Amino acid sequence: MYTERVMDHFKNPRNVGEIEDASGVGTVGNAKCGDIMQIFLDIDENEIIRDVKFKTFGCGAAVATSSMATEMIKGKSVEDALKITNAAVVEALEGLPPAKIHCSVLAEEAVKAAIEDYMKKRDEAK
Amino acid sequence: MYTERVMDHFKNPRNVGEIEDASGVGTVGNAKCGDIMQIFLDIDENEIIRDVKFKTFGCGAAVATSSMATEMIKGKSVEDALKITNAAVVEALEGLPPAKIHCSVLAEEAVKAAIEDYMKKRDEAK
Amino acid sequence: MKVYLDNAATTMVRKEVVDAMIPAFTTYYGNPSSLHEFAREAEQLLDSARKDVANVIGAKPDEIVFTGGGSESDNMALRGAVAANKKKGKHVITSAVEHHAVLYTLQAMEREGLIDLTILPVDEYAIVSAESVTSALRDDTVLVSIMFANNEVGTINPIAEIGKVCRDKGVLFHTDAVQATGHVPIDVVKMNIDLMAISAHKFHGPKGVGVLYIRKGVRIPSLIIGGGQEKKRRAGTENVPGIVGLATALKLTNEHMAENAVKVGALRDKLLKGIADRIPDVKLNGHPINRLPNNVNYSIRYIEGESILLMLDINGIAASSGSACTSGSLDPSHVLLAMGLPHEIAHGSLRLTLSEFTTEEEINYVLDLLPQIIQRLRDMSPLYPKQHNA
Amino acid sequence: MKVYLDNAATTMVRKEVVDAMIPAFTTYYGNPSSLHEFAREAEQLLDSARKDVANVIGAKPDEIVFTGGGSESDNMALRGAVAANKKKGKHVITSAVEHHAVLYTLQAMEREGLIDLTILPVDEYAIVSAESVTSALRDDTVLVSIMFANNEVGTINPIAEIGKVCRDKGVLFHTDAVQATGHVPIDVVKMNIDLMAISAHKFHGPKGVGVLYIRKGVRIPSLIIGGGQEKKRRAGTENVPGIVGLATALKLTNEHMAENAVKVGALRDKLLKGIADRIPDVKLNGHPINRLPNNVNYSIRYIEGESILLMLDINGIAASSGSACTSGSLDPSHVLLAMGLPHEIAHGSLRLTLSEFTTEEEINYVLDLLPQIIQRLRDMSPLYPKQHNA
Ligand SMILES: Cc1ncc(COP(=O)(O)O)c(C=O)c1O
Ligand SMILES: Cc1ncc(COP(=O)(O)O)c(C=O)c1O
Repeated sequence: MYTERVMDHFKNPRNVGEIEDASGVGTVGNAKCGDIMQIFLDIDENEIIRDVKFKTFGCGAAVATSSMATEMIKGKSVEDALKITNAAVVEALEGLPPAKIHCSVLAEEAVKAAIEDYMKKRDEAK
Repeated sequence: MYTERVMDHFKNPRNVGEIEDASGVGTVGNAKCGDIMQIFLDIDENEIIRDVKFKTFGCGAAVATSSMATEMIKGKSVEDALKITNAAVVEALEGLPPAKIHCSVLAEEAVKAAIEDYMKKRDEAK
Repeated sequence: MKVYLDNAATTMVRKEVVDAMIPAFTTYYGNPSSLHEFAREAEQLLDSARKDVANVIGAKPDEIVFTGGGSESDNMALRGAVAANKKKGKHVITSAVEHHAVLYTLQAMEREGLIDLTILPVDEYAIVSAESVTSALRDDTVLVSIMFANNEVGTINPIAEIGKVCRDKGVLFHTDAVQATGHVPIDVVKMNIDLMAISAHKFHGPKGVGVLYIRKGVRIPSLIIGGGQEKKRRAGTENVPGIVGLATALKLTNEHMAENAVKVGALRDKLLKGIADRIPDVKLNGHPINRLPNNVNYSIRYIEGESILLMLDINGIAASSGSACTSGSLDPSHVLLAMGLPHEIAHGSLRLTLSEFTTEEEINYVLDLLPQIIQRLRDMSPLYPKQHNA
Repeated sequence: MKVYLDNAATTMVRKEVVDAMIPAFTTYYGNPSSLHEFAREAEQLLDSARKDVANVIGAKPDEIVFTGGGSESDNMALRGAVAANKKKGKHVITSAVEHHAVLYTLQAMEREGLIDLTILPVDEYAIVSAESVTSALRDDTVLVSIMFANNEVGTINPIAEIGKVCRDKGVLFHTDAVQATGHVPIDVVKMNIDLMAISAHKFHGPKGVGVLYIRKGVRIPSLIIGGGQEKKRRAGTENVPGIVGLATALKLTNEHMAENAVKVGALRDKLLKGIADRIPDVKLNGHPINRLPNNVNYSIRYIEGESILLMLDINGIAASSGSACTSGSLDPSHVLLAMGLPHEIAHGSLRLTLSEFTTEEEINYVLDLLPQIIQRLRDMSPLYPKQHNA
């Protein structure tokens, strides 16, 4: 049911882990629904995402979309990262089963939540 | 579905045919229902059934019950022949499928109709 | 000699079909709904079977629902279409010569108060005309169910015309194509068919597996509820080997349809003509031309069907009289009666149905034997006129 | 290495069963309703299969109706029992942990206005107590449907007690014995069962064929209407090869039931204990003793079921999480929720179901691999507590 791309990201997820003292952390989903995604960002002074890590509780698609999303934003500017869409994640994975599209939405939301967290911290620090 | 006995009487029916100037003829059933039995009796002056023949339009059980019924009454007195029951015919055939019991009833009725015909003629002749 | 001429009742499963099924029993045995390699293998078998079936009838794979046989497909189509259209009305049109899977189901639904039923008469050949459907249509008609080809007399209905009449009126059209599939060309799109029943064992596939074609956009509730199989249209673990067998058999039958129609048709015609030539007082039942290529059905006067079957059986020949499901019952065929045959003639029908495995030798054997058998039974019959008897 | 531990979803068809079916495909292929030697041969196969099945469950051959699978049997029992008792009432009792073939069917019937439904809760082991049935019974109760053994957690219900309660009250009792048949002893008479569903593919028989046991004297209308097969209880040409396969498989499973329970039970216990020993934060689901001998079901905290299955699959191990039919769905198992598990724990369940073909080597392989897999996924999980993580 999953594409090879999805299985590759599930088997060898990129950027698993946490970042201590992250510039921004986003957590979306809840255990009741069976998916929780957490994204950690390390953002430099030029607003470039220097590093990104994730942790995910969820199905194969949840892991793969998290992994793919982190790859897509690593090295990007915050501005560009904000433009990430769930459709782009699905496309990069060469498709997802219909019942699993919500995972890609979650990945998009996790990225945005982490960036928002970063912005909030940044603005508070000002 | 039929016993060997039934199949034997179907394959080699005893007493098929007609008797010209029969002492009594009985016809029962109708084509609409799919069975017609005709029994011809040759009865001597001592009221013994000297010969009996039958013709049947119908299923395997109809043929077999007619054949068996003629065998059972051949050589018997009219009085004894009147005692024939459908159950006795079924027993002699070692059983019939439930849906075919009505054929044995028809055979009993055909014998009785032929004997009645004989009696009527006999009484008229008196 | 053993001669099997009861192919309208059921067929031998062909070797290629058995060979195709065995791996699904013993190797690719996973439950397609599970999540592992065994399941994926089974799912791939399902997917490819679905495509094959869709191809043969001009449908899309999504429109194919696998079921437990022709009767289930008919029941599901009828109950489903009526339930789905409750708001629109409850008038249903069918014909007097349908298989009992359609006729008895609709009559039961009528008794349950679910529908108003119009049963169309047929002509002397068992044909249901598009005109008779048109004139029976009402504003509250929700479903028309007319069989593609008749199982007893082999008559083929003008399905494309009936389909058009229904589509124009916006009424769902179901056709029981159990006897037609694999034997005559079917295109569900061109013929405007909404629902169609298929059964594998009528074309050298396995028993107990069928198809309900459901046109995209037509939504009907399930007959069997439970797991989400068949896109929630038919619950129950998919009969993967059976489905593989169905698809394999249908593909093979379809590939050779034209050549078989010629080959089987020629033998059938030999049998048709041979009987007419050799046996007096017989009457061909069903349409002489619009007829399944493998069907022979004669009424043989003065004698009764079961006796003929028994005599044939004693000589190794398997045949039918009326439909298989009602043999053992005392009623003469409802199909022959609807065609206007008197009861006593309807009682004496003989159906011989060929397959691509039937040989000329077999037909010759039947043509040699049948006249003697008929004569023997006629000599025993009180209905047989004396002048013949002499 | 390939390890199949999804035997509750479906099983491999055993060689003896395939061998028994093949002649019915290719040699004894007649339609049992026809009237000739091919038909009689097929009918004899049916008769003897019917006797074999009846013997195993303590029934009479007449009480065995062959169907197109477990789901059909359940649907037929439920719809039939309710329709037959319309005059008496429309209250039906079932449990929260039934298979969807029962639960969804009854819920659909409730929506259709056909029944009032009471869904009994279960205890932490998924057991339905006879007392809870007793207190739910009403004067207008017409049917109780409680499964024999649960497909997810393997818990076996006190069926004989529930049967007695129902019989004493004169209420029909249906049990879905799809998971139990062939694995635990069943006696429909002693257990006061009126209706019982069986499915062949759960005991190394073929998919797409099942049984509905209908106790003599219990009359229910058909779900599939048409020909007079199965003494007019289930229309459709009988799936003779499938029925032969079902009976052969059931006979074999039954003959070796005791020895397999010991053999499979020992491997199962090794797996149960091995997981508990090697993996922290796991919870056994289902009853520790009243449990199918082949079922292992653990909740594995902090991680989600599908991920576990995918990792196992990558390593050649076929397993399940929740029931097969709902994998792909987003809801956690309704069974685990009914047993009181919180959602996030219900999401992380792993079902491993053995068969008599499972080997100790395979169990060792799973026990070696599983801890690593779980640890890997836990390391990825935001729910996994830090102290473990270090
Ligand atoms: C308890 C239970 N009931 C019913 C069924 C349905 O059986 P089938 O898939 O043969 O229709 C299953 C299995 O799928 C089951 O485990
Ligand atoms: C025209 C027709 N419809 C329906 C059926 C029922 O199919 P099945 O026996 O596969 O249920 C048959 C054959 O039995 C048939 O000939």
